[in-house]
Amino acid sequence: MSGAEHALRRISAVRGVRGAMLVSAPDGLVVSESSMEDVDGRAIAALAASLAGRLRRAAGGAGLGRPTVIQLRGETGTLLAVPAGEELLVVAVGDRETNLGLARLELLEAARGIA
Amino acid sequence: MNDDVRTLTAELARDPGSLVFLDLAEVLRRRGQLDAALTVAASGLARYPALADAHALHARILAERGDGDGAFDGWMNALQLEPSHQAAHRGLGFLYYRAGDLGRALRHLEFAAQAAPEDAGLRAAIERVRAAAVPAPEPPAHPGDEAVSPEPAAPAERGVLPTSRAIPFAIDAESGTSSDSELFAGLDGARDGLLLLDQHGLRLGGALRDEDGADVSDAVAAHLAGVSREAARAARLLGLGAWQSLGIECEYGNAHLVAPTADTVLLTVRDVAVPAGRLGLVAERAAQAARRWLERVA
Amino acid sequence: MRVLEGWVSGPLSRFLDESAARLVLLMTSSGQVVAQHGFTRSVDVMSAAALGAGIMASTGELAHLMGSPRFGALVHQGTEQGLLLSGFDTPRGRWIGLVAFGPESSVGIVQLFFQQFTDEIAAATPPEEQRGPVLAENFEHELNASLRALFGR
Amino acid sequence: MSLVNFTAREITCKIVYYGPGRSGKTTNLQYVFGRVPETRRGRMVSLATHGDRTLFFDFLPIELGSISGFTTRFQLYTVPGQSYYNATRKLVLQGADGVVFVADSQARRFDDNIESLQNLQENLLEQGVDVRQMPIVFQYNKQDLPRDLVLARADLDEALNFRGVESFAADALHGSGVFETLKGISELVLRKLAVGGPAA
Repeated sequence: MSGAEHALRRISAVRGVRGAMLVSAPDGLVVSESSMEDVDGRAIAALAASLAGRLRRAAGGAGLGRPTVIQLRGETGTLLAVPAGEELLVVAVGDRETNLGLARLELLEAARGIA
Repeated sequence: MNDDVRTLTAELARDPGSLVFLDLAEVLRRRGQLDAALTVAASGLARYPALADAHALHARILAERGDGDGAFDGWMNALQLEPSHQAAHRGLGFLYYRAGDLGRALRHLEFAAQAAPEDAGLRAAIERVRAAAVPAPEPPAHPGDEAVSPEPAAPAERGVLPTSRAIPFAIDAESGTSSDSELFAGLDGARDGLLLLDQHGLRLGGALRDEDGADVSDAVAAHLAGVSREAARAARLLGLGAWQSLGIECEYGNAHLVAPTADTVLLTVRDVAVPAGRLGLVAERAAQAARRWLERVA
Repeated sequence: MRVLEGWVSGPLSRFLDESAARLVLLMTSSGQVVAQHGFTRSVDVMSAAALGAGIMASTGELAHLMGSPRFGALVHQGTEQGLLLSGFDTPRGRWIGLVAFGPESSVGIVQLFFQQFTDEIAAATPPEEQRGPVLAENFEHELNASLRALFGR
Repeated sequence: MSLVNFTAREITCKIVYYGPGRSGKTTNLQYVFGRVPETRRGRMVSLATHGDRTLFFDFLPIELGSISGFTTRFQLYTVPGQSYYNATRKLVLQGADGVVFVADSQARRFDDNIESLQNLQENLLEQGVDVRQMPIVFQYNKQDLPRDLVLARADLDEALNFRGVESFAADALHGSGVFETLKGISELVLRKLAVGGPAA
C-alpha cells in the first residue's frame, strides 16, 4: 500500500469520517480515494478543489498567506480540505458525529507526508 | 499611428489581408464615424476571427454605438483568446460599472491595471469605482452628473449612465448613520477584522487590513463574492445540508465565514494565535450584531 | 447563447452558471449545431462543430479498432484554457458537447455539471415532431438569385 | 441530416464532395472559398497532409441567404479520396444531405472513378441510406485537359451516371462548372426539404 493510501485509511478510521481522498487541486480530479460512502467521489474532488481555489485567492488578497486547513460545516456534516504542496489537496467528508479535531490533525499529518 | 484615413484606406485596398484595418477602424472611431469604423472592424474580424485585438476594437465601437450586449460579447471573446487583454478588461470593467456590478467592475479594472500600471486614467477609474463601493456621504443630486467614464471605454460621453450603482449604500445615506461605527460597535476587530458583504461581494460595513495596515476590504470582497454560493452548492451536492460556516486557517491568520442572513456574508479574521473554536464564537457574536444592524437599516 | 430548440436553454443556462464554462457547443454526431454559447460568428461555430464531431467520430473508430468500449470523454488541458469533448445519448440520437473553460473553472467542475446537464437534456427531450414541407414550392428562383449574388454573377 | 429551426427560420444542410483521390474535390471548395464574399463564408478548414492531400476532410460553411424566409446555410465537406482512408470517408459521410461526385475525366483514371462510386454506395448502404434516396449530382472535372487524354461527358455519363441525374463538365481549377455543380446539388437538397423531409 502506498504512503498516500495508508494516510487516507488513517483519516477514514476517525470516528464519523465517511471517506477521504487525494485530489488534484488545479483540475479537481480524484487522485486516490479511500472508502467513500454514499457520496460521489468525483463531486467531492471537483467541489472541494473549486472552493479551495477560490479561498486561496481570497486569503492571498487579504494578506493571510496560503490556506492550511479549510473546514466547510453544514447542518449534517463537514468537508475538510488541507493543501499538500501546490498541486494536491487532502479531502475528507464526515457526518455530524465526526471528531473534527482528530480528523484535522490526521489530514495535516497526511498532507505533510505527501507534499 | 498613421491617422490619415485616405492613406490607410489605400493601404487596406492594396492588401486586404493586412492588419491595417485595426488602425483604420480606430481612426474612424476616434473621428466619430462609427458606422464606417464598424464596417472596417467587422470585415477585419471576419478575416482574423482569432485576433483578440480585432474583437476588442469591434466591441469598443459597438459600445460607442450603444450596443452594450454586443460589446460585452466582443470583449469576452477577446478575453477568451487572450485572457489578459487590457482593453477588454477595461471595457468589461466599464460595462459592469454601468450595470451596477461594482465588484466585477473593480476586478476587471484591476486586471487591466496590472497590464498597464502607469495608466493614470485607469487608476483614477479604479479609485472612482472603489469610492462608489463605500458609503457615500450623500446621494448625487442628479445621477447624470456622475457619468464616470473609465477612459477609454467612452459610452458615458454619449449619455449612457450608471443605472443601479451602489444600492446598499443608499440605505446608509437614508438612515443617516455611519455603518462602520455602529455595525460592530463594541466588538473586538470592528475596524480591522470584521467585514460584512452582500451577495454580490459589495461591502456593507466593517473593514479588513493587511499586516501593513492597508485596507484590503474591497479586494477580499471581490474574491469572496461567490464563496457563499459555492459553499452552499458544495454542502448541498455533498449531502451536508445547509452550510453553516466556513473556516479557513492560513499561514498568517485565520478566517471564518458565516451567513448572518440569506443574502449577506460575514468574514471574521484574526491572528493565527486565536484558536479556531474561539474564532467561531467571535464570528457568531458578530453575526448577531450584523443581523440586528441589517434589521435596523432595512 | 443560441439554441435551435427552446427546451435546451434551461439546462444549458444552468450548466453555464454552475460550470463557469467559456464556450459551449452542442451538436449532433454528424456535426450539426444544436446550441452554442460564447462564439461570435455562426460560421466559426460550424467549423468548431465539424472538427469536434470529426474528433469524436475518429476516436470512436479508434476505440472500435482496438476492441475497447466507446471513450466517454476527451479532455485537453492547455495552459490558459481546457477543452472537454464528450458524447452522450439523447432520445434524438447521440449528441456531442464541446466545452472550453478557463482557470476560473476546472475539468472536475465541468465534468461534474456536464453529467447533470446531459441527464437534464435526456429527460427534457420532447418527442420529435413530424415535419411537413419546409420551403415554398417555388424556392428555386430565390436559390438562383442567392447563388448568383454569392458568386458575383 | 439537415437541421431546420422554425423559430429562428434557419436551415443548415451538409453536402459532401466525394470521388477518387486527386479528382479535384478540395479544388472545388477552394474556388468557392475564393469567390464567396467573406461575410458569407467561414474559414476553410483543411485537415491535409504535407503534400496537401486531404487527410480527414476539408470543410467550408457558406451562407446562401434567405430562401422561402429561411436563412439557409450549407456545410461543404470533402472526403479523402485515397482508398485507404475509407474509415474517415465513412465518418464524413454521416448525416450528409447531398453528395457531389467529383469524377476525374482522364481516361486513365476511369477505373478509379468506378471504384470510388461503388465505395460511395457501400458506405451509404452501411449507414442505412439507399443511394437512390440521396440527392446526388456528378461533376466531370479536368475537362480542360487535351481531348485525347479525357473522356467526353457522354461517355462518363454512360459509365457512372446510371440514375441519369444531373451532371456537369468542369475545370475546377479555373472555376468552370463549380458554380453550376453547387447550384445543381443545392436545388436537389432543398427540393427534398420543400416536399417535406424527415424531421431534424
